[in-house]
Amino acid sequence: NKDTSSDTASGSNCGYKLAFFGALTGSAANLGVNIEQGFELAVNQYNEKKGSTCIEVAKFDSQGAAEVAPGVARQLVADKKILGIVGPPFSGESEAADPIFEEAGIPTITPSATRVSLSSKGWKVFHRAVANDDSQGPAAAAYIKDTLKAQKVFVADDQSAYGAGLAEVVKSKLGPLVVNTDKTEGDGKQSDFSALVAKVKSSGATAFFYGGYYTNAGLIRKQLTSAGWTGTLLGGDGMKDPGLAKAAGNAAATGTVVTCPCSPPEQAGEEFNNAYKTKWNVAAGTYSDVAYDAANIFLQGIEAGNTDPAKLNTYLSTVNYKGIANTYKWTSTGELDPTLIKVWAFKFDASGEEKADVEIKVS
Amino acid sequence: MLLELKDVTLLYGRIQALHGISLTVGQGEIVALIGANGAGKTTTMKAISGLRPIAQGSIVFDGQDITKMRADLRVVRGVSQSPEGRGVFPGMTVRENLDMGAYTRRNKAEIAQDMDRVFTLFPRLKEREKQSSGTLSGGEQQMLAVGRALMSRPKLLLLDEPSMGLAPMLIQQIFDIIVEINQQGTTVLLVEQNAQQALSRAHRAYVLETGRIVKEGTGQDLLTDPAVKDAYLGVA
Amino acid sequence: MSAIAEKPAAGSGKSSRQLRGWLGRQPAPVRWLVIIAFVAAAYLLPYVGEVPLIGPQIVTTGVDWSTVLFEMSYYVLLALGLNVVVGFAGLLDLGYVGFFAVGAYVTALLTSPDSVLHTQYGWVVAIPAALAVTMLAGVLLGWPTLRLRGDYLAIVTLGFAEIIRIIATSATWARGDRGFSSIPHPPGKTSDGTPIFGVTDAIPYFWLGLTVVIVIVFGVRNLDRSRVGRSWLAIREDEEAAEIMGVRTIKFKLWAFAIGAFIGGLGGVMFAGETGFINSQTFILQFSILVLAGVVMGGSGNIAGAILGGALISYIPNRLRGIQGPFDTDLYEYRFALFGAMIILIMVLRPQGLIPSRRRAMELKDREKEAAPQ
Amino acid sequence: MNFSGLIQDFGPLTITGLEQGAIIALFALGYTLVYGVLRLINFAHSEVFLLGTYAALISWGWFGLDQNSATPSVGAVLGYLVLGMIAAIVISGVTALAVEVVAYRPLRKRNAPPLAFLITAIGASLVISEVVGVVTHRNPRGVPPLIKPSTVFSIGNMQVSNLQILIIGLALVMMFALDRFINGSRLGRGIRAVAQNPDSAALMGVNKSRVIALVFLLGGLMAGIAAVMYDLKVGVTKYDAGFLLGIEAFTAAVLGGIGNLRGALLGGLLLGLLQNYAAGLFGTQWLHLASFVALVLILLFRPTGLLGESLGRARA
Amino acid sequence: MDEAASTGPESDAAPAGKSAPDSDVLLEMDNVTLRFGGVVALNGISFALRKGEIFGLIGPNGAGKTTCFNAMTGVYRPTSGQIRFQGQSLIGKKKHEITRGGIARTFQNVRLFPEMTALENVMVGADAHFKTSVISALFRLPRFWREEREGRAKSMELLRFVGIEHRAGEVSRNLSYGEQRRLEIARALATNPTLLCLDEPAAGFNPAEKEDLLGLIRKIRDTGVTVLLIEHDMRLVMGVTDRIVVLEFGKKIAEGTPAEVRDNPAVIAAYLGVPTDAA
Ligand SMILES: Nc1ncnc2c1ncn2[C@@H]1O[C@H](COP(=O)(O)OP(=O)(O)OP(=O)(O)O)[C@@H](O)[C@H]1O
Ligand SMILES: Nc1ncnc2c1ncn2[C@@H]1O[C@H](COP(=O)(O)OP(=O)(O)OP(=O)(O)O)[C@@H](O)[C@H]1O
Ligand SMILES: CC(C)C[C@H](N)C(=O)O
Ligand SMILES: [Mg+2]
Ligand SMILES: [Mg+2]
Repeated sequence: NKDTSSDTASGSNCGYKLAFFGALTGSAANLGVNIEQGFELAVNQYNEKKGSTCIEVAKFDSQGAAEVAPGVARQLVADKKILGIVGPPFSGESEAADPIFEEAGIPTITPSATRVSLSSKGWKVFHRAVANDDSQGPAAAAYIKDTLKAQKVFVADDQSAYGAGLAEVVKSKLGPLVVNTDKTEGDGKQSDFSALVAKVKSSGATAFFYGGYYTNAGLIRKQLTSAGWTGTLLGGDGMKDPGLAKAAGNAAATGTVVTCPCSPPEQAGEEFNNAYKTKWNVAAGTYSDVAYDAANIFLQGIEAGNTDPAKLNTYLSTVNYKGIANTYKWTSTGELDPTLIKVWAFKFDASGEEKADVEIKVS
Repeated sequence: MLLELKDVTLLYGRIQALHGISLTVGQGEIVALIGANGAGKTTTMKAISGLRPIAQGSIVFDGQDITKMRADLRVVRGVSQSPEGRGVFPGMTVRENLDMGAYTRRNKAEIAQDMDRVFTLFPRLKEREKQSSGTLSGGEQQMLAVGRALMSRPKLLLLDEPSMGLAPMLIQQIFDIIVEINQQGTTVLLVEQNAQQALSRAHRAYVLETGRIVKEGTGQDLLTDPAVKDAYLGVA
Repeated sequence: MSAIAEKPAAGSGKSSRQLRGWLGRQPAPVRWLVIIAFVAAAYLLPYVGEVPLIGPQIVTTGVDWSTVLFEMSYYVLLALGLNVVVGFAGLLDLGYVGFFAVGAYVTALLTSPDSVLHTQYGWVVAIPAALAVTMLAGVLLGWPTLRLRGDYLAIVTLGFAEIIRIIATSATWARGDRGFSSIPHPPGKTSDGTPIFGVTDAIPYFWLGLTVVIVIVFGVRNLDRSRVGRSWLAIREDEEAAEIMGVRTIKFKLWAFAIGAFIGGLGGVMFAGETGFINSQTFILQFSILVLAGVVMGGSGNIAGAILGGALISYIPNRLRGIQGPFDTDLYEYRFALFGAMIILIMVLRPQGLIPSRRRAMELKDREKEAAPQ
Repeated sequence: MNFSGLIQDFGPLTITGLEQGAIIALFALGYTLVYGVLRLINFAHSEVFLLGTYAALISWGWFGLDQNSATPSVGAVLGYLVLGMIAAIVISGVTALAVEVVAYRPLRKRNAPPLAFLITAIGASLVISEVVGVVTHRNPRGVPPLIKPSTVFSIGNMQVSNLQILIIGLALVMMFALDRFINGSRLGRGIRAVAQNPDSAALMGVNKSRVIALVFLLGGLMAGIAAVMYDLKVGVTKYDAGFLLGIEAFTAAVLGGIGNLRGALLGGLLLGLLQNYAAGLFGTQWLHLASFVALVLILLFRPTGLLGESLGRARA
Repeated sequence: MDEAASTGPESDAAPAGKSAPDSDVLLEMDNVTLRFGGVVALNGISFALRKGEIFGLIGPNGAGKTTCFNAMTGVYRPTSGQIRFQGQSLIGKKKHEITRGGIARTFQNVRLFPEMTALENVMVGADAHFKTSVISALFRLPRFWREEREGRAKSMELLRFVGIEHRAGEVSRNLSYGEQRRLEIARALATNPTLLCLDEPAAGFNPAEKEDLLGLIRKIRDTGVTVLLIEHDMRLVMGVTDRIVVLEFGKKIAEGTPAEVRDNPAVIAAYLGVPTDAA
């Protein structure tokens, strides 16, 4: 409740908070947790440098659910010390929560919500630190055509805003290569995919693109394998999580390809990866590096004296920041500058981890 | 004494239905229990068969205290009841219902023999052997309930208004049957509205009023007791 | 739990019964005064945090208190509606969330720019249409199921709700997970020109919700204490006997469905107007079951019970949010586990619910003593 | 609608439908048994099943098997299967009994109204699945690839695998055995008697508590077997696996006529087939819609399910 | 008692019941047959009730008496034949329509609304001819108040009439069996019936109570209600009815005044047995 302009703790521009808003629990929580940990690591490092808890971390668990998000978002905006938000990670919850952040004027940087339409709502606080699905879809299609050289492709999705959108783009790019399509229920609503499996098998496809998240994808991969289907499963960033191999079993998961508008973790550098590992006891995950960058952008802005949300938001529009994952520069709608977009393909190996495969050039 | 109730009280929620009932039934007797609607006759039966727990008092059967015993165990000891409202198993056939009566017995030959006996007593049931009992008429169900109680070869047979809903001809029959069973060695405790018939067949009888025993005596005594006559036998 | 202590539906069952007894004995003016005082207190709930000592205990920590209050208001509404169907008419409905969804979806279809209809009406304009459609949905559900008895009805209602959910997820016009955004809020501006119903402040929504709840309570109570309520009760006890006594069972069952649907739909309309965004994820089956649990826990067949039950099922999980649990977790993670345990406990201790209807309380006391030794 | 797709995939969809239906049917028995006797929708039955799926996994885990293991030799597989079955049956049975003792018995003692049972059932279900959810962080757990799938025979493009034969066969055997038990044995008759008139049953010397416990136990055993089959078929289990399949199993039970054992089998198989055909015809996302639409339609014309209700009439 | 009304011109049982084209026929069973699978519960039954009489329906167990009631009140639909009430066919009508049309009944196994008070039970019956529905109840329109008041007054009066007004506030499941049977009668009367059907109302009553019941049935008839009575107690049947039909195995075997029926050898053989001591 205290006023924003009070310089309390040690040093100047201290005594503020940065928030993470996103899923810490729920069915795709891994993705949210990766992001939160990258974010928190950045703030911690900043505080260590300052020698005090200068900027506090505030975490808000939306469960990745659109109906939960508004209440949590209001709780967030009630805290006047919060200057910026990393999140929301998912597209659906963004729809529900971003209007509240917009009205409160708190800048957001989402490290992962890739739905195209998010940038067209006229939200001034919206910033996306990765490419949207318009780049990821064509990249996946290009991979199927050029690298995999598949002739028969089966496409399905989980009907989520993210998965369906992605699958749509892939389908249209692949055109006649698509032999059949299907849709499944979302994560946590279906576990027996035998009908889908039967269709994939009898379609004769050698590649199967699934627009959806890692939990379903792991189950599907496993059931495909045990029904004797030996083609390649592909998907987008929602499937880029070791959780896929955990569900499927490493053997079945091996060879599964996922695209991501992000860079291989190695590119983020030893320093980050080691620091992350030390702090959280796990390897950095999908978008951990982007979240780390997002936090650092905010921190740099605060350091520069932008100590209220409005100023910080203006600051973001001028930023040209080179981070560990990418360089960041935003257009007026909050999209990443088109020249900075990159998409990589990753492949699950026999140890159940996704390893960078190739960078996909989308023309 | 085969059965002895001492100071039995029983509550239905806030309603006290029995206020300290004491009664005895000797080996080989027919004892009748009569009383107006709501006097507590059925309740007394339920207390004896164990369908309702009693609040106070004790029940001793065949030398054993059964006050706290579960209903199904009392059956094993030899107490069998034909309940008011018949309580047939509606989804089972007539034969299956009779089989249930012999649930605690193992000797197949004896069971078959008893089944035949029931069918001789109630030829109607034989006709309906395979009909599911829920679709029997009221009177047919009554026959089934009595027949089923006989199937357990009880030491003590509790009959709650066995004549209810029966046609006049059958009423005669059922009382004859009761006497016959009794002569074959089964002790009977009989609740009846048809006091005339009941008292004339019973060795002894109790009169119940609002949960209390107000009179007892031999069947004949009560039959001629003017007060009883007045209250329960109607105009002579 | 103590948050509810301020509401009319107050406190533990025992004291509530004493309270009711005491209230019953007061002259009408006193009774009204007490009721008005309670209502006034309810309107002040958003500020309960200011009350020293107990206030901060009540207010939720991890989520905005006013939003929680608003959520409670529509849960209460749902509980009231379901209570008509289940508590009054004895029709076990496991898919009540379906009506909530229909109300919200019709609102969205009529108002959201994402809708295929492109009508983009205002929120208020959408209300009558939404309610008409939900009532129709209630009758449509009721009609074919009239012949079904108890538990068959339960599974069919569950099926209907699933059908609605699947359509919402998979039919293109329903937009599935993409949902409908920019659903307009209720209209109205303050003197300085800012909208009353904004996005950051949920208090006006709560007041609106509370007002609707009060109106519905009066309506439902009027129905309960009338020929309609008697007919429902008779149907619940012995449907065939009721019909033979001249009760038009079909008509009254349909009314029960329609009224239940109406109230559920109203909840949906309010929900859509507040969040401004709905998608297919909201209307899951567990939601129906939760509301049913609320009704029964509160005391099925009793309005005060439904209010308490509805409030509890939304308050408790929210209250757990932001509380430190074991192993560095948020207690919110355990909310359903705790909740389940609580349900068992409440039902075992008070099988007739927290505030049983007087009738049920009596019944239970009688039945309890009758139970034979097991 | 995609008729040609359905026709093309008819064979494969039929066999997966039967396979799925067999599991649903076994699962449904628990609902039917308990409902038949207590008129209670035992919501917690889904968690009885859930714990069964985990029990088998954990027992295999003792031998170092996890989702990344290689398929063991044939002899070992048999051993593991039996072990998994025993583990699942024991845990499911014990869970079913525990639910009855903790959640229902106290209510029965107090003669509580039927809705109260339904709600505690829901409570019990929530507690179990959520505790599993918290413990497993809601992550799925993979099943070791015990059975290497191979096609035993095929009819047209319908390839029938060894696993499918195992699942369907086992389900039929279990159903048959249970049916014999309920309709042919003295204890079975006791169960039916309690179902129809508990007071009268007591007057016949039937121990009601024991019968009720038995019924829960039997349902638990069947769920345990269903759980192992589910593990093998789906390859993974998760804290909400019971809930998802439970709704279907319950639907199947009602479809066939709840309380009717053969109805459960019929309902389960029918549901499995319908769902798979619907997936072929309309798409997998409409799969569940098919089961509920079928349910509504069937109940409209047969208000007590296909074979009519009640354990009592299971014979007729 | 007005015996006069009962002695009609015909009392012969032999020809089919078409013999009553009188204008005062209230209910007519015309060649009604009802089968349950193989069981023929009613086999071409014909008889007619006249306004204002007390009509007995007797016969051995399983003869089809209750089934007759069920056919009249719409619980079962006859396999063939006609049932006319005040000239109108009842076949296919809804149960509540039949009740509103003027036929009320009690049940052989008491079927009250167990958790409702005695008064409420009767009010449900009284509601049958009221019109208050959701709208008027919701807004408490004048009709609501008027009907509520009327219904309550009338129901109390009926409770008094059957002699259990002191139990008005008691939940009906707590009433004793006899009280419950009375309450059933009051509830049926509340529907304003022209015809009241009683299914073994005296079952489980002792002779003294039966005597009371006899008076009650007469009192009901005296208010202008026609009564159809199923009963196995011959003293009651013979004492109160004007005419009697006897069924056996779903067929009518006799019809006539009590005296005629009592002496009919077929009835004695099938039903009465040796003349009862009660007679
Ligand atoms: N389930 C019950 N709940 C509450 N009260 C009951 C219940 N059953 C019986 N009573 C009451 O207990 C008293 C005794 O009832 P009971 O059934 O034993 O009488 P009865 O002598 O068998 O009468 P009847 O001749 O009518 O069968 C009555 O006042 C009755 O109202
Ligand atoms: N739903 C049914 N299905 C098959 N048979 C039935 C059904 N209902 C009745 N019955 C048979 O029809 C016959 C007539 O039954 P009903 O109940 O009318 O007899 P009742 O004359 O009232 O006898 P009671 O004096 O014993 O009450 C009986 O034999 C009975 O078994
Ligand atoms: C974390 C990501 C997989 C989220 C996804 N790109 C979305 O927009 O929902
Ligand atoms: Mg009695
Ligand atoms: Mg009868």
